[in-house]
Amino acid sequence: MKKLINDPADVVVEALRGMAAAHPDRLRVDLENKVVYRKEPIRQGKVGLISGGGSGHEPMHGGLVGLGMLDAACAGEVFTSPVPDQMMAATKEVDGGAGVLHIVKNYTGDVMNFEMAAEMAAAEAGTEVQSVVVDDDVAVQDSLYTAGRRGVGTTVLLEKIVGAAAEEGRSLAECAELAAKVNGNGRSMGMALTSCTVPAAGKPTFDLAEDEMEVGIGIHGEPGRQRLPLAPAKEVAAMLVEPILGDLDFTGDSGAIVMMNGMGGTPLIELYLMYHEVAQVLEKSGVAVARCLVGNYITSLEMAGCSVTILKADDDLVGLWDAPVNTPGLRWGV
Amino acid sequence: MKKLINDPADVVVEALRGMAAAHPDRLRVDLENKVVYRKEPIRQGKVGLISGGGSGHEPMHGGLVGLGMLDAACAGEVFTSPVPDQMMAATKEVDGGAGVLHIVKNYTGDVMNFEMAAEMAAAEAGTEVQSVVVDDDVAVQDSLYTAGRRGVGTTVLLEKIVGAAAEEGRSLAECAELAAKVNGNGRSMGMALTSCTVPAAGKPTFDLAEDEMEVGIGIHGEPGRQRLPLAPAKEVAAMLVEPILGDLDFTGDSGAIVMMNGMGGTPLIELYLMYHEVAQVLEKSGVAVARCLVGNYITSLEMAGCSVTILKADDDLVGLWDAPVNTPGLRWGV
Amino acid sequence: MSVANLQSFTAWIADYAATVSEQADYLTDLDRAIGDADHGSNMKRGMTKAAELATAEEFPGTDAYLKKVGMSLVSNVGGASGPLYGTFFLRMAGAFAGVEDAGVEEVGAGLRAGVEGILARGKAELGDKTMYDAWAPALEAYDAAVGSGSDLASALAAAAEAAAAGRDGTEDLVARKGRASYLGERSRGHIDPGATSSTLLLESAARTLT
Amino acid sequence: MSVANLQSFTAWIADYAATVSEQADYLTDLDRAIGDADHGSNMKRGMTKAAELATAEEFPGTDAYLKKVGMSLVSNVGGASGPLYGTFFLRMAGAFAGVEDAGVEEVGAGLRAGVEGILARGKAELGDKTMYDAWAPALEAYDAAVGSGSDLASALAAAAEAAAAGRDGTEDLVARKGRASYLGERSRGHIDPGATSSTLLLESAARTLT
Ligand SMILES: Nc1ncnc2c1ncn2[C@@H]1O[C@H](COP(=O)(O)OP(=O)(O)O)[C@@H](O)[C@H]1O
Ligand SMILES: Nc1ncnc2c1ncn2[C@@H]1O[C@H](COP(=O)(O)OP(=O)(O)O)[C@@H](O)[C@H]1O
Ligand SMILES: [Mg+2]
Ligand SMILES: [Mg+2]
Ligand SMILES: [Mg+2]
Ligand SMILES: [Mg+2]
Repeated sequence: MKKLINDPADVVVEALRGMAAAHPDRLRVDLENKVVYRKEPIRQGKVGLISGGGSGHEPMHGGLVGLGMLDAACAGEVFTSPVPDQMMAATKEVDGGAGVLHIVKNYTGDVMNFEMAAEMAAAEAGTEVQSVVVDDDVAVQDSLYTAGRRGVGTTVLLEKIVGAAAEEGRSLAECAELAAKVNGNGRSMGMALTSCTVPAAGKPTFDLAEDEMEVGIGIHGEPGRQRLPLAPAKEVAAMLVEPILGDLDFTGDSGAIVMMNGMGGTPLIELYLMYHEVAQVLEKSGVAVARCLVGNYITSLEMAGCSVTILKADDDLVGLWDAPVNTPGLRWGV
Repeated sequence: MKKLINDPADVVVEALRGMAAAHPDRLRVDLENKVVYRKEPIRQGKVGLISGGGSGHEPMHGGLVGLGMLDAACAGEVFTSPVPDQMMAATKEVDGGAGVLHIVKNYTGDVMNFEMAAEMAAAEAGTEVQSVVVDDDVAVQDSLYTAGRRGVGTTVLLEKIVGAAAEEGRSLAECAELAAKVNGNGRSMGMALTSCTVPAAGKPTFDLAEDEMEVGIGIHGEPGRQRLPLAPAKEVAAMLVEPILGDLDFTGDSGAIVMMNGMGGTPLIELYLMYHEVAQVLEKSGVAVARCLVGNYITSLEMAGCSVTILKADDDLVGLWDAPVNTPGLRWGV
Repeated sequence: MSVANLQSFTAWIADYAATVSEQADYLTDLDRAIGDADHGSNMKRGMTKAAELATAEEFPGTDAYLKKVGMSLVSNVGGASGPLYGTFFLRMAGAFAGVEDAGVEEVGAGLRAGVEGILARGKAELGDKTMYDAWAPALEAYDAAVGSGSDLASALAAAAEAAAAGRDGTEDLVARKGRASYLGERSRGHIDPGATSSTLLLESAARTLT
Repeated sequence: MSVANLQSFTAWIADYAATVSEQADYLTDLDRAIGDADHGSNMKRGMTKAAELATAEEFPGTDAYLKKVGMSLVSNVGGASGPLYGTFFLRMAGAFAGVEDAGVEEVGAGLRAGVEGILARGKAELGDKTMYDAWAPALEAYDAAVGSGSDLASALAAAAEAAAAGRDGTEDLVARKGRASYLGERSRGHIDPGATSSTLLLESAARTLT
């Protein structure tokens, strides 16, 4: 295992120390509870926005805390949901009287831990909590009888958009409704060229031959739906975009917000090349791109690979997208 | 070779197409000459700032074009200096009557190609060109009899700072002088956990065993000064920072601007962890950090590893650092 | 007639903590195949903390002790197994209110309450390829043993044996809950990690709750 | 007496283009050891373009042709080898102004002018472990051959042989110029890629400029 770390057991806390050291102007890190907060306490009357999940997906979520986005992010162990105590602490801290929205990715562990936290926060502190569960991964067959789809790339776009809505003073109910709408309008699909290695496990989660790729992966180094022969970027783009377009009609007046995301070990030159291919597929399908992001936003440690997220937008969503944001991972307008 | 590409011969142009598609609001890409420009023509009277070099270091340089930073970036083949024709075209295009500064990294190829371009631009178009050659890599012994030190991380900081100076209307002579000062005050050192693979070459530039690392690498996948057993992050940080501190006294009233840079395949969680270690070494040495950057800014394709750049700052440099910048790779204040 | 008291329960937790620590790599390997390669380290981290409780604190009774074990798991594990095992012990604790020496009936009621907690949290059904596929046959075998007059030790042994069979049966199943469900058909051919750690928990109980 | 005319020079460029294309992987491997693994693809890309000139355009004379070859290399190669080989041909072109049939003296003057261009651009000295370490002994051998009355063919053969010896001699050197210099002592034990491609250029000349 080749990593820039000390003891595998200390990775999360030491990285949080690094975040605290790197962004003293914008962030405050509770190392005990492993929660990243905005430096300034929450503005009274503003809905508090919390997310969290296993670590290893940086900049999500800690790097997405700041003006116009999250108020707090709870960091679990690598690829392991944080525990209710962390979410409780964060929920109480960012309750500015207008309630708190939990942004939860649809994994059994995340859902159950956030559920317990919401129950506990309501009982203990009387904080009004609502939740949105993001489940946008078209690689997973959805069904009433299963755990449903995973929450992946749409989470980033949702945190930006709902973050802007909370900033402009929308109520908890409005924020929750908006979050549900973004989730309903967003779809993602990912693939991997290489596996990643969980520090505590010490060896790759799966093995891929030199001429293979995994298509339909999530963000936890889990194997995907299909192992296929390595294909050119053009074909990979089609494999990722077509199932998304098949799942939802993205044509519309306001266009789509598109994220070309790297899994952590993919260089930017490849992401731009892939974005070119993705943009071509979208053009052929009549989907106009209103806004886009190209970079590493929701990652799986050092995995090489990429994912595409497409969000059907309307003027409200595009307007909220363009609103100022100031986080380590995403910044504009300020 | 596992890459998200089509034909290795088309990587650079296809990635440039992706940049054009991703940033139509801010960039304009001349695909023929492989030059990335700001969307708006240069403001008359503003010094034009050009850089360029081999591709594979993204976001540098194309991703650093925009308000408050470069006016144009010439993209060579992967790890191969661009040719004088590209630099000539860019130089003529961004000549707003106040002359053009070439920001050149100290590699024989880059230096010679920029030299030829400057000679040609002066002869053909009468454009006044000055150059700064960045040579900040303390891994390389400097000497009158050698090619000297490589230009690495300080280039990014220099492009930001001199970009701000050009934006505020400083003259070509002032910009060139400032650039020389930044170069004189900046030092870098890098290491690799893995090699990278040049697309056209198809196999890794060097082989590293599971328990080895290369210390003192550059940014072209070239082997470093020393092959050492893999070490914990704390020791790696000391190996990188100490030679830098040994080369220049960074203590001072205004503190230092520090960049904790990933080589392309290193996940952010490790970069933050490393930054924590680097910050500790600096604190022990009495070097105050005025500003810092943590992320992938000057990369070597998919290489895993990192580099540290430290720039001794003064109030002018910190002020220019804080000035607004709006590029795909670096953005604040706008 | 064998009975279990507070001592037995602390011995159970200590034994299980040692077991999952020993088997951590194996559990993680199972999770690597159809999950995210952390079940072993999750269980080891959580149970190590839980086992420390018995030496760090005095407990008035089994219920208070098991409640603390459950809370400790909830607070230290995360992932799916944290809330599931945490809820198991919290609900089990509830069944022991006022019980000092637990016989075969009381332990059976405790286990059943715990498993109901797992179901309430996880909403798994039989055949979903989760830990419930070990627990369901285990409870059935336990009840059958009680019905035919077994004492606590042999009822637990029967439950553990049935759990092991249920665990082995997960190999042929396609997962419908938890992380393995994302793999669809590809989840077949692998034993479920949670069914494995649950079987270990019952085997531990058979060794200690007597 | 053998002489070289425009035809000979286009044949030279065509032959060299074929040679570096064939040897591209070898040249890149040499560059992988002490550089950045691109010398082969650089030379192949540049020479392929340069070789296309002869079929695409008519040239009034050798000087115009070599000038275009040099400009093409400058415009298509980049890196260190682009300006170096580009300048070599540009300067060589200058020495052929008005010359139609180049004999051993004229070719010698052309090569010398080209190498002076390499020195002016790259500022290498003998022993720096660069292409100059092939060119310096080659020019010396060429002059010696001319002095002892050799014709063009044998003078070029002597130069190529000396270049090969110079190239082999770079193996023991520590690089002081170019990318290999960053390796310091670790650059020893490897043959310089540019010295290798320069030797190939002279071997090509010996085959074609006659
Ligand atoms: N809904 C559920 N109901 C019961 N057990 C479940 C459920 N989802 C997952 N599990 C169990 O949890 C185990 C995985 O635990 P663990 O790896 O620690 O958590 P995570 O999946 O969050 O990484 C699975 O093997 C399965 O037995
Ligand atoms: N200053 C110099 N003078 C002469 N030749 C040089 C000089 N620097 C480098 N070279 C030659 O260039 C060769 C490398 O060319 P190439 O790999 O194409 O360019 P780059 O080093 O830019 O990748 C070296 O092997 C060496 O022979
Ligand atoms: Mg997990
Ligand atoms: Mg090169
Ligand atoms: Mg798991
Ligand atoms: Mg080279």
